[in-house]
Amino acid sequence: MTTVDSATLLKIHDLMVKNRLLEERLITMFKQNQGFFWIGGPGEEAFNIPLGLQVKKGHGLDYDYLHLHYRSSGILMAMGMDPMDAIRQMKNSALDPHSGGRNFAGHFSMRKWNVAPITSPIEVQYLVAIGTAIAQRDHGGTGITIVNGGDAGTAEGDFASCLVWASRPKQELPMLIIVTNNEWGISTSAKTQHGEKHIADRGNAFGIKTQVINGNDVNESFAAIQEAMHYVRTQRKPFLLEAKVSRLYGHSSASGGMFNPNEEDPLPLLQKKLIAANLLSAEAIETLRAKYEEELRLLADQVKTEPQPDPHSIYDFTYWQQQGKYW
Amino acid sequence: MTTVDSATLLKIHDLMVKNRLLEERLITMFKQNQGFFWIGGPGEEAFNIPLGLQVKKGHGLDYDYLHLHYRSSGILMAMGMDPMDAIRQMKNSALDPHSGGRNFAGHFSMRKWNVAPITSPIEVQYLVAIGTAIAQRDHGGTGITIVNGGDAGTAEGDFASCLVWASRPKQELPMLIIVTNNEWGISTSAKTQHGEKHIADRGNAFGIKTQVINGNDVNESFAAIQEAMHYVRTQRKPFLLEAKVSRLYGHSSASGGMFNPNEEDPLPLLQKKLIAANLLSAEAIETLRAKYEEELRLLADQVKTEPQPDPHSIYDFTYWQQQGKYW
Amino acid sequence: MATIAQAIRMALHYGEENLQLAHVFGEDVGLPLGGVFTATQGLKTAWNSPLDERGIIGAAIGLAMAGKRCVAEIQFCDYIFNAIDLLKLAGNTCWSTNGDWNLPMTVMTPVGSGIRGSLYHSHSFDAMMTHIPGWKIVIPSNPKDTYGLLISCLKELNPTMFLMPKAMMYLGGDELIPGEPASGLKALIDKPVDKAAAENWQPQWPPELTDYSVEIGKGKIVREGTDITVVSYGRTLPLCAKAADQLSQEGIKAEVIDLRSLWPYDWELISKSILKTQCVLYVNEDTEVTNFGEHLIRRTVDEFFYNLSAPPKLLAGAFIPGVGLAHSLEMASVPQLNNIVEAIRSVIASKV
Amino acid sequence: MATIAQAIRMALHYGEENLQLAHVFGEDVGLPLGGVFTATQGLKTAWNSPLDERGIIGAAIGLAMAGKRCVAEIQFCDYIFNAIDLLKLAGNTCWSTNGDWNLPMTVMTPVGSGIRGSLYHSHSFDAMMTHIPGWKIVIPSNPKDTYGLLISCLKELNPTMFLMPKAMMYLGGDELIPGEPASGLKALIDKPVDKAAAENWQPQWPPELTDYSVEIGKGKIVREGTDITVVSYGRTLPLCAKAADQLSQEGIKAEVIDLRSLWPYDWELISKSILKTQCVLYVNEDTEVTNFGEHLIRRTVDEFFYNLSAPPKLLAGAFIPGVGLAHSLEMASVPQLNNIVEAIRSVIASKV
Ligand SMILES: Cc1ncc(C[n+]2csc(CCOP(=O)(O)OP(=O)(O)O)c2C)c(N)n1
Ligand SMILES: Cc1ncc(C[n+]2csc(CCOP(=O)(O)OP(=O)(O)O)c2C)c(N)n1
Ligand SMILES: [Mg+2]
Ligand SMILES: [Mg+2]
Repeated sequence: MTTVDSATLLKIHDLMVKNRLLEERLITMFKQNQGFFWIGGPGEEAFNIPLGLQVKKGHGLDYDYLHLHYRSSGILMAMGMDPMDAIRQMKNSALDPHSGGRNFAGHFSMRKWNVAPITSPIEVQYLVAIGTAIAQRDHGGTGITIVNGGDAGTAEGDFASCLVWASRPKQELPMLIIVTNNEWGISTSAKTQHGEKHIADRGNAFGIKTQVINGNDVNESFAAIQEAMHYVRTQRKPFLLEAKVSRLYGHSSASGGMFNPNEEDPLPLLQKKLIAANLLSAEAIETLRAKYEEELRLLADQVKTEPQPDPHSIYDFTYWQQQGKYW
Repeated sequence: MTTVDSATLLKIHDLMVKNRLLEERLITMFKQNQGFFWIGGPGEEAFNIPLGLQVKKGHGLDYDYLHLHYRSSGILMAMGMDPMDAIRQMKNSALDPHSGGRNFAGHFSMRKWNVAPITSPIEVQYLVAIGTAIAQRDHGGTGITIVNGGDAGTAEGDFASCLVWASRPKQELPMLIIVTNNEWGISTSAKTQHGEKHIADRGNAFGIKTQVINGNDVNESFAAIQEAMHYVRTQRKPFLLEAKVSRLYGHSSASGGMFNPNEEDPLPLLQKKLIAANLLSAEAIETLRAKYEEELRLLADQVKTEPQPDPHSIYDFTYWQQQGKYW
Repeated sequence: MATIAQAIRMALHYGEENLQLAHVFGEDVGLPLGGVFTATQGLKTAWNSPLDERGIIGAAIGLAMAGKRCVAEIQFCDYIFNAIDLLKLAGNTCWSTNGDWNLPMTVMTPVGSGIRGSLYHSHSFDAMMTHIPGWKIVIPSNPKDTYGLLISCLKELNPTMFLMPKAMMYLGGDELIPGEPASGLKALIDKPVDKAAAENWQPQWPPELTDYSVEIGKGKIVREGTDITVVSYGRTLPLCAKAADQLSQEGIKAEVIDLRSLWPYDWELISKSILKTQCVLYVNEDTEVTNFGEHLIRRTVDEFFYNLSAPPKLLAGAFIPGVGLAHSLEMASVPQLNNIVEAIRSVIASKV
Repeated sequence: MATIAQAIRMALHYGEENLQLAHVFGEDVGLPLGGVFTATQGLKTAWNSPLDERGIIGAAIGLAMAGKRCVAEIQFCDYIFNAIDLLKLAGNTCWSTNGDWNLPMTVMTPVGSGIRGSLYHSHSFDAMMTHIPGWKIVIPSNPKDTYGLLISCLKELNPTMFLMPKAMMYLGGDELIPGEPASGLKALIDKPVDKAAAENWQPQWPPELTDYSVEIGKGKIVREGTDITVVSYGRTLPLCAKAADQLSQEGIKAEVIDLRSLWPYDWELISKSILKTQCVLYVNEDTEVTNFGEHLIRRTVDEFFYNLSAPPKLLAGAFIPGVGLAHSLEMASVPQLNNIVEAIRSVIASKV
């Protein structure tokens, strides 16, 4: 297993802190009635940040396409998404570039970076991903399709469809298929629903390479993603990667948005290692945290002053570039 | 492996001949414009007859529930279905007890024997089967749920859903899950679509017992079904059985309903063995064939005289026991 | 006074004890949550299914075939659209077998806007569902009807669709449900929020619950009037009643009908009212193209064209792909009180 | 004269050569069959997908995202109902991203009765589809329009639904498609039935095909008349034309409009005609409750209530769970020529 160099580790840590504070800011906004609903990915940073850093970012077939779950802010943050825009979506500001105040928090869309719109319906992204992967199979190069989603969602037939389409003989798709397994679907424990030992085992029958990793470990995540991506980029075949992750603030604001001390938190885990390795001090961590907290608070204040969507805009973009009532 | 005793072998042979001739009669009826569409199971008799003979036939939870594919006439024939009724459905006679002239040939429904209506949409039976299996899990006893379908149809997510629901920890379902693999979906070769070595391998990840058999071999089929059924009846857990079968007359009348000499025919295979074992003579086989041919021809003639459905009946049974226009 | 969520729970409890209800299931329907709206809390037959709507509907059909009465929940109707084929299958099973099989089963699912649910927690399902033959479809707008309609669904021998207006789940009604204690219901049947108290909690079901039923297919006049007929259901129904109250102060007497059953529906009640008022406004919040209200308008002009003194009207949701999250967007996308008041005024103004 | 199946093939071939059409796919769409109606025979980009409608629609959305223009086929619309959520998703993608993404993709699927298709090869899809915002929906009734509408779909930047009336697939039209050879088309582009000849067969596409398009949203008057407006599409359209011809012998002058596009639809054309004839009959074969024709009736009474001299009518399929297989059942379940003639007569008789 490759080990991650110190500079990268520090960068990952920096982004993890920033991402965590963004999610906490969004939760605070919910609690302050600055948004109607929160859902997001605190607890998945040790996997999502290393993933985002390794995405081949850009527009078009030479770059990676992303079909993401609603807990994926860390991936986009690592790719360089402006946290202000996540806050805008939380506040349903008219300036929210992801949805113009139309969609829930965490439902990002960034066509410029091949980020397909994140949808509320569970698992459909595994079907849509087939299409970009077919295009990339035909196109060649090193761009791949990346799709992720939760453990409970794999019960939908769509997950199986993805495995079927990805592994057709001589038509294999260059697709990194990810399951972020937090062992919950809202209030339902995975233990009561999954006969599989590992969800990733479902790839075996299809001859799809698989791996199960501890997604709370930055080193393990980074290395596994690197290897899996290398395989998909060069072999142009699918890889099914299951990452065990935490769900630190419960399912969503609907379940309270409270910190859950029973879940393992990947952030202090990493921080202990960084301190032990003398890469960072407790004070430096506190300073970093304070810096981002302040930055994000200011952004949230600024967003408060932004306009809400114009009620007359409800018809806009039912069709491409269409504005106003169209019938 | 258990070997099948001579009496049973002869019984199976008798039913295989009868079933084959029924299907050939239905095809003839199509060609004579005595029906609009034919679809059925010639080529699957060496598997379907042994299956039908081992069904625990009856009504209610103590008996087996059947959720079948449209090639399953052999199963029902072995259970004792009147071939006349299959002919009635082919002719869309008003007296067709399966659908009253409403549904295609091969789309049987026999509530008295727990035979769920056979549907045209592929693979939904694997979902409906979950429900009867849950009821039987709760009920206990030895009744089980049997579901079958084709190879191509396993690409629908519904097949995966069946595996997921059947294998929930401590909630396993007493379900015999069958795939009859004829290596075709209409005109599409399985080779171009299946990354799996065996479809049955998909059960492994779920801890479901599996087996792949030559469904053209009566002995192998009978024994495998017996063992699988015994496991499901007594262990109250799912079993996934894949049977390689033939599609002797193409997909349906839409593809011409012509005999395909490239497919292995299980009937002469068995007959050769029976003759070699001195259990049957070529003449006796010919006599049997002629007898059933004549019987079925007469039935078909009789059905010709039956009334067609009354056009005023179109609203009947939209609801239970409702007759006539209801709104 | 019980809320709609509590009324559902009590009806299901009554069903478990008296109507052979054997399975209440769906995503998060069982312990610990008891449903995202607590509508299945404390029920002894409630269990959590895999996250798989197609499996849920399929299982419900199979349970019905096995003679096991069930209520299957789709967590939000927004997530039922991958199973329309299965709803059609349930609806055609009796017919396609020429009466061999019937499917006594109930699907329940929350519908409509009103909770800032954005695209996927605001959908309506009345238009698509009424286009599917073979079902009976109900939608209550108060707790007492909720109880009575759900009891009727549990007694019904055909597939029933029970739509729950999600914006009103926690609203109480004006009338006690037969057998409901006059006070203290919450303490008896709501799971405590306190974790420790919730641990071994058991509901104390009111012992006097009855099989009080609201007949499927029967609407109800909730405001009597002579100037205009207003037909609605679900979330928009109380808004129509409010609009009628408001307009009565201007001397406009609107008759408001709560349809309650969408299929079959109470055409007799509507007919009588239209013949009296000579004009009609249909109100619902589904998107307005190929909308169930348009069916009702078609039937209205089919039968009462020459009795109308104004064109029959539909007020429904804007024909756009979703309800936007922002307050401003939701308000502009689906009928609100002021839109209803305006629509009534405008129909009356157009009367000749 | 080309059939509808041939017109589809030629339009798709033109698209492959000139409009960046990169994938034509679905169940049995590629070799050896070229589609259950031969509509994709000989196309260089046609391929067979897994038997998975949800995968097919999902893949089409993804291909559109990747900038690859595709036509995805659902073998029969009867099998599209497990993917309604995905059609809704395609229809809301541009809107939900506030204009970030558009999805230039086409889904094509055969619809309607007329081939003794029983329950699952007789479905219509106009009612449900027109209830889904964000799509453009077309349905031709002759080969020339087929070609022109399909070319328009291939040029369109939004999701398009191309409905093919299956009963008419092999019927020829009255007009040549621009670029179509005056004769001998079959020999050029139909795969030979003979097995040996079919083996290495290559189509010889007419070289002069053009981008002849029929604008989406534009209907066509196929019979001019002053007594009644009859609006239809798909299988029932030629029956309406025939009914008009038949009735003209009785002196009844029916104006028949082929809607061609269901969304957006040509309201201007309908309006003008209704203002002229003062009455209207809408004809389609989908089941009649929450039917698209009811939308058109709603709009008619909304705008022309006082211009009508008879109630606007809908003639559609009976509200039953399927079309039964027997001839007697199919005839009684969906509109036939005699029903249309009767309906026209009855509207005219009711004119005041
Ligand atoms: C198709 C669909 N069904 C139901 C829901 C409601 N729902 C939202 S999140 C969720 C649980 C998802 O669990 P999992 O897939 O494990 O993802 P996680 O939230 O744990 O990351 C459910 C049932 C939905 N969004 N989409
Ligand atoms: C949901 C659905 N999609 C498409 C079809 C059309 N269709 C009928 S049979 C068939 C092929 C089925 O192949 P397989 O599952 O292998 O069964 P086989 O006919 O070979 O026994 C197809 C695509 C259908 N009936 N249902
Ligand atoms: Mg999870
Ligand atoms: Mg097959």
